[in-house]
Amino acid sequence: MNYFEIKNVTKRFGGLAAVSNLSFQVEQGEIFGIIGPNGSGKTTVFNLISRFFPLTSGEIYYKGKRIDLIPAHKICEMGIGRTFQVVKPLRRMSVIDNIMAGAFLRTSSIRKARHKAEEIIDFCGLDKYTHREAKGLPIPLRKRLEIARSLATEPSLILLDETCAGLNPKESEEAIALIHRIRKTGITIIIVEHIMKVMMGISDRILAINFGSEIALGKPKEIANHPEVIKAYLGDAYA
Amino acid sequence: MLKIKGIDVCYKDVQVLWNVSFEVHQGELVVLLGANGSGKTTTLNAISGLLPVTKGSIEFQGKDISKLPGYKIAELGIVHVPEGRRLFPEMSVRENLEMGSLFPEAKAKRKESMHKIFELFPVLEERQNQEAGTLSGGQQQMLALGRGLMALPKLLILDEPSLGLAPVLVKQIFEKTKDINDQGVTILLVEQNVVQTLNLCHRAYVLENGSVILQGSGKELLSDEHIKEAYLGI
Amino acid sequence: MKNRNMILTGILLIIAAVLPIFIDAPYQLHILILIMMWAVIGTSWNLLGGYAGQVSFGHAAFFGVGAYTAGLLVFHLGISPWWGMLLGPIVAAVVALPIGLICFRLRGPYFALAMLALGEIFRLLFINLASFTNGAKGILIMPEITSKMAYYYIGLAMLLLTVLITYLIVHSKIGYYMVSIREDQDAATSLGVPTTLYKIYALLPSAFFTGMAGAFYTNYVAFIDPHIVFNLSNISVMVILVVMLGGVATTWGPTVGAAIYIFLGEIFRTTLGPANVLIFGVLVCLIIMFLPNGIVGELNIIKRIMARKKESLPGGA
Amino acid sequence: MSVDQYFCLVAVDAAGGHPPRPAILLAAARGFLVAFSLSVSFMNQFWGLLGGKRMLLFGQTVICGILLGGMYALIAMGMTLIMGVMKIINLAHGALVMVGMYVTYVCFKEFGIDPYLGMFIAMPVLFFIGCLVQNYMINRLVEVDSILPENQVLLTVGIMIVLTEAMRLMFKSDYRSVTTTYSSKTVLLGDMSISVPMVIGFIIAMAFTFLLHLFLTRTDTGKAIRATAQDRDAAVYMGVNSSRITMITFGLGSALAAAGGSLLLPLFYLWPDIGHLFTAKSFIITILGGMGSTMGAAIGGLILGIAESLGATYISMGYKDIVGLVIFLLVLLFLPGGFRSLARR
Amino acid sequence: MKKTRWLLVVFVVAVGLMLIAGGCGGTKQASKDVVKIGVILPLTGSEAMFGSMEKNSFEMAYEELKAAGKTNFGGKEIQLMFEDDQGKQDVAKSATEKLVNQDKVAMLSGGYSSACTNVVAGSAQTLNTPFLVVTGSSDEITKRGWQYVFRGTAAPASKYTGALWEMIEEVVKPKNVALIYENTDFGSSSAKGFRADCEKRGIKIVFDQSYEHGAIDFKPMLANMRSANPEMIFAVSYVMDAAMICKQMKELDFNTDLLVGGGAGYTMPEFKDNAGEASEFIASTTLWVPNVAWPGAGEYFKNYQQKYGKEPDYHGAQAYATMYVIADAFSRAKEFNNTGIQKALKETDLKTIMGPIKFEDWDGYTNQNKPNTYVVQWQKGKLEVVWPKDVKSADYVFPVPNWRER
Repeated sequence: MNYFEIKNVTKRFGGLAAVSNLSFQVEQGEIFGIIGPNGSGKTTVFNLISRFFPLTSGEIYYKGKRIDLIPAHKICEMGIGRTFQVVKPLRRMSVIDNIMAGAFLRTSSIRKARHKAEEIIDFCGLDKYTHREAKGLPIPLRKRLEIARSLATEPSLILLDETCAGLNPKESEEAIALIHRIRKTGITIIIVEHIMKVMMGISDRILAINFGSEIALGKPKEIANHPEVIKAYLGDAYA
Repeated sequence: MLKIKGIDVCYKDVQVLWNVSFEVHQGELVVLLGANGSGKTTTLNAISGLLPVTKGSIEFQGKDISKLPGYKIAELGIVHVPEGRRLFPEMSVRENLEMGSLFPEAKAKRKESMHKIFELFPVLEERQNQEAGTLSGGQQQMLALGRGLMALPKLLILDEPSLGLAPVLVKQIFEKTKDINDQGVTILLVEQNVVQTLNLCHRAYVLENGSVILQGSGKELLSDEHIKEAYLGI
Repeated sequence: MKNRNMILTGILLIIAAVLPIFIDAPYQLHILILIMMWAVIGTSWNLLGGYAGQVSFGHAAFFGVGAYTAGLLVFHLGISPWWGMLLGPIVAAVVALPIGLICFRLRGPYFALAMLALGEIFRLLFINLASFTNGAKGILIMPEITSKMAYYYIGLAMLLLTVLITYLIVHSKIGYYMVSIREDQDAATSLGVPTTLYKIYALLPSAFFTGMAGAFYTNYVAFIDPHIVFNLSNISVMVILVVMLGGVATTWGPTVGAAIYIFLGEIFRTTLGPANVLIFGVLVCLIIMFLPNGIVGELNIIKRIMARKKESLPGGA
Repeated sequence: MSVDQYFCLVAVDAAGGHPPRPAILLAAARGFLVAFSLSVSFMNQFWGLLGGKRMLLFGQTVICGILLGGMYALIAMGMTLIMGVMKIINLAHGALVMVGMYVTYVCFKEFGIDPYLGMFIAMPVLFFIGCLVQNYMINRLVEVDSILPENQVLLTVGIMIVLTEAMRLMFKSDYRSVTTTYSSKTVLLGDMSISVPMVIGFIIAMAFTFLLHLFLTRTDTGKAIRATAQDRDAAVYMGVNSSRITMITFGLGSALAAAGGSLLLPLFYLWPDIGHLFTAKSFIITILGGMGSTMGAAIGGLILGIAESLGATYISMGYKDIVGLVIFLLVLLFLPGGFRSLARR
Repeated sequence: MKKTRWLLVVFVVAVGLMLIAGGCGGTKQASKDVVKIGVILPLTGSEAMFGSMEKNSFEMAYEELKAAGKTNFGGKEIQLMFEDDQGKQDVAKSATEKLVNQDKVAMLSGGYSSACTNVVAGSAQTLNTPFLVVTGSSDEITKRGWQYVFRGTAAPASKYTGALWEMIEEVVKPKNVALIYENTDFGSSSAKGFRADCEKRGIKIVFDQSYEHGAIDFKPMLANMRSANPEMIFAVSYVMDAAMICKQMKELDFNTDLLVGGGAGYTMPEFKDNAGEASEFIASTTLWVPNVAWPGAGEYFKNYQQKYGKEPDYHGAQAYATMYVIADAFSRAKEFNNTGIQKALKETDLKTIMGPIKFEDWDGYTNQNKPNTYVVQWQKGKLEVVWPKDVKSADYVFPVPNWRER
């Protein structure tokens, strides 16, 4: 039994196939990267897993259970957390309230939720901003807040969407360090990233997609040297 | 022609650009490179007046345009073909093109320009009465380009014209872009299709985290290790 | 800080509790009673609209159902309308459930419009089902209690109960979930919030207390008819106005809003003659344009303006 | 002339009146005609001799519905424009209709100008008022950061109160009406009566629909309005001054509202609170037809008119408004793009 | 927190203002030689048209009385205090509370819509303040045994038809009738009364529907009614609905022997203006017409028209007569307190422009004047009394000619 598996998944918007016949498996505890140029369908894959859109066809399995027919909020309850590429902070709530909103998935007690949120704030290094309203935070902190909020739902699999986009190298490094820390807690990670450098450093395996279908799957090194990938990224001349 | 001097730009309540400066000269094809979220689109939106500039100035043909509203800037001849094409989906191809030529000068030459554009993109002529939303991706991109050209731009700003297009189409679009530039239209291009665009362009700038970190001619940058590293992490 | 907060609330409560003993002025008490009734409607609307972000233009439906439950108990069964205070809210909540299940499929303005239509449908139904509701003739009851003070304390108790329950809901898991739905429904879903369920959690108490206010209205005003208790502009829209004037998503905002609405309305009515509603309308426009989150919601802005004024005084004060 | 023949005329006239997307419209008209004549023959056979009377009732009902629907459509046209471009719920729309009617009324009473001409005075006046409201009130709110975006709606409520009460101060609450020589002229077709001002109103309403359609499809400003409705930012990229466009749109919407009011004036009456009635109808029509579509408004208006008429005849006059509201709810829930989205498929 | 402190300030200021407002009311009351009478009318809102007509009439009557020295009793001047109820019940209640508790009025009058009158009457009874109803005509108001509530100039809605039934029995003699009414308190009360009367006499109601006030198109309902073939139509409508119904009946060429309006809309000048020719031969029950036999009626009509440039209808006459009833009661009252005035009102026996007013208990009503009702008919643009015979100003036209023959 695979820990997480996508089987022949297709998603069409109108006539356009955003994802076509995509399949892959993720092992427990690994960091699985998905790369591809803009508009290649990475975010759509996440939206399909977390059931923001229904599939056109195909199946998704998590811990052996089929999950592509389960409503979105149940997916999270089963232990799949996610972040958004365009961050969606709860703008008029403070950082800790944002995280507590996540923590309430596993508890109904304010005290426990707050305790949990404080732990996660420490874990993610947001302690200076605990009571700041989310709407005033700069991008890097928003991204981190979003991870923190998702962690608060105690996922066993987390989907990270472009966590390092728009961050400077130092901030990127911090984000990567955070991802490593998350992994150490035993959470499986699927990460979508546009910046190859980031992916190379952290992923165990990488899936490269373009036009919604797989062009390569393998170890980071293999992917970086895969002619199709280079072509997709840098253009024909490099291939 | 276009001089950007140390601009800071905020998007909603977040600062995205820090002290960005660059120039585009008459007749050039200049490329702005950068990873997702590095601030390329924000830069373009600041130029075309959709986002306010909090510091610095933007000069176009010697005139400061950083305080002008969006429609005035378009009137001056800066035409922005936005990311994701942003056509008017429920209007016909012809109407979309007409929307490109709202200013008196452009309007006077509307028929002529449309004729030219149909020559450049014959497929648009075939489908001139079709609703834009029903076109394929490549056709839509051509229409977006055409719509931009209808305004008789002095400076054409293209934001990721290759987005979501199959390689054959990407190539076609770049060829057309080159053609347009050869006809004397200055072009500022944002792309992530690094190699093709660098081969195409005269000069290029690389943005990272809201600041310009590299600049040079296309050839220079092509051989720059940083580019490859930034994009492939090799 | 928190202690002082409690103390101040306590002082307010004590003032409110002993007020009728010291001022024996039935008219003033009447105004306060109306304020409390509107504060209850406002507070319950605020739970759904302000906290959960589901702006309802149809709260008159719940108000009317509550009012009519009390009225019909007398009309058909001859039971004291005070039982309506108990049953009315329950019926309103029961009615709200299917409404929620249907309308929460819609978002934003579409939800608002659907609720608006439902409110109107209720009004028309209550007029046309004359054999059951006595139609447009309305229901006139004989008030059992005539003392203002009794109504005052019942109203106060109702208001405190509403504010307390709302406060408890808002400061619990449900409240957090409601606000996250308001701020970003997609983000909330990604955190495992069953959004429709929690919208209904907001709707039910909201309808419940609105219904209670309706039943109170029946008892207090002693006459109801469908045109009045299901009125779109005088109930459904006014309650939004009350909340927005006072402060969206604040504990006491609706109460302040109700005080402004009733109190200023009454002052205008008795002093301004035929222009009174016009002036009120102008005031509404001004408040919405310059204090978009209401008076309690924009205290900071008001303070800043005041502070600036002080600074600009030559030589200081 | 038989019922069928007459209906043909009406349908063809309607089709001739506004030929946008001619194929769809012709198809719709043809469909309607087929359905109508089928039902006619069906009913004739079914009820036999008695059927004549029922048919008469049915015909009268449908005609009333169509004529009234046409005028509803014109009023709703303004709202659908405003909603389409600015995405706001304008609860002051009926009040604007009411103000327009007062302008026409004053023209008639003070200067003896026929309401159909007075309309052309009311329209620019309302255009101006609409521009002012948009520019100095509603536009301001766009920049404001409020918890609930619905505060725009509340602002329109405030505007509605102000307009209504201002008119009340000026004209009192008295019911006023304009009686012209043609006010109660009718044409009788067999036993069916067709009110002349209603037909004139219907024709003018359809003419306005057609003109508006021409304006939106043939002129640059019109295209800019449609473009702004479809993608506001992209329109700015094209050099559209979006705040000017929204202002024009609001003005135009108000002017159309005034036109609708003027058309109703010879057959209806006027007092300051009349606005509520029109606001409610316009909403229903806008949602029925799909936001921002002139064609949609025309179709929606006809559907609402016919539905109300049929409801009044076959259920009860008291329930006729419920019929409209229930259709509205159903469309809202199950056909989010309105009936227009059916035509587009 | 800070917010709460602000709240405290707001609250204290509000209460303070209210107390000040209360205090002001108190000082006004200080002058001892004035007796106040509170009048609650809709002066804004959709009923304001009638509210202001009644207010004008009140003031007119007051001035006449004053000129005749009939407003000062035993050194005390009576004074009117008008309050706006905006046509809303809760506001009507506020106005009542204010007048009674704040301004300490000796008695109340007014009440236009049935709904608001219901509320004012209930409050007046609980506040032990005499309330003389002007217009509100819901049956319930005087059926509750409320000793402080008097209704003189207005009839219970179901009794508007007294004269009409006489006429129906003697002249019309229909076998089947149609009934339409607006879905308001007044409309449905009238309809209920009419239905009961029909049943008593074995008249079949072949069409019975209510409608929402403010419709543009009545034709579907009318066409439907036509297929029921009624001999007579009884219609209870607001002003403009009445005009719309008649106009559209004419347009439909829908002929019956007689259309009788149930008061309200069909007698008003606006009805004639809007319905135009379609108003001809339309009959209506009413409580008053200018050319009724009661002395003063014609003068009132003329004076009002002169003073306010507008024709009054029976609403104005009700208010005018009510003012006379009030002055009369004060002239007889021993004490100007609630019981004194109540007693004086109860003993009223006055001839007004609305006819004789006496407050009697009958048929389950309390303090209800037995109404004088009339049947009127528009003839050549004038409203003529056609029934009862002894006060008629013109002969009735029945059956009325078909539309095309008029």
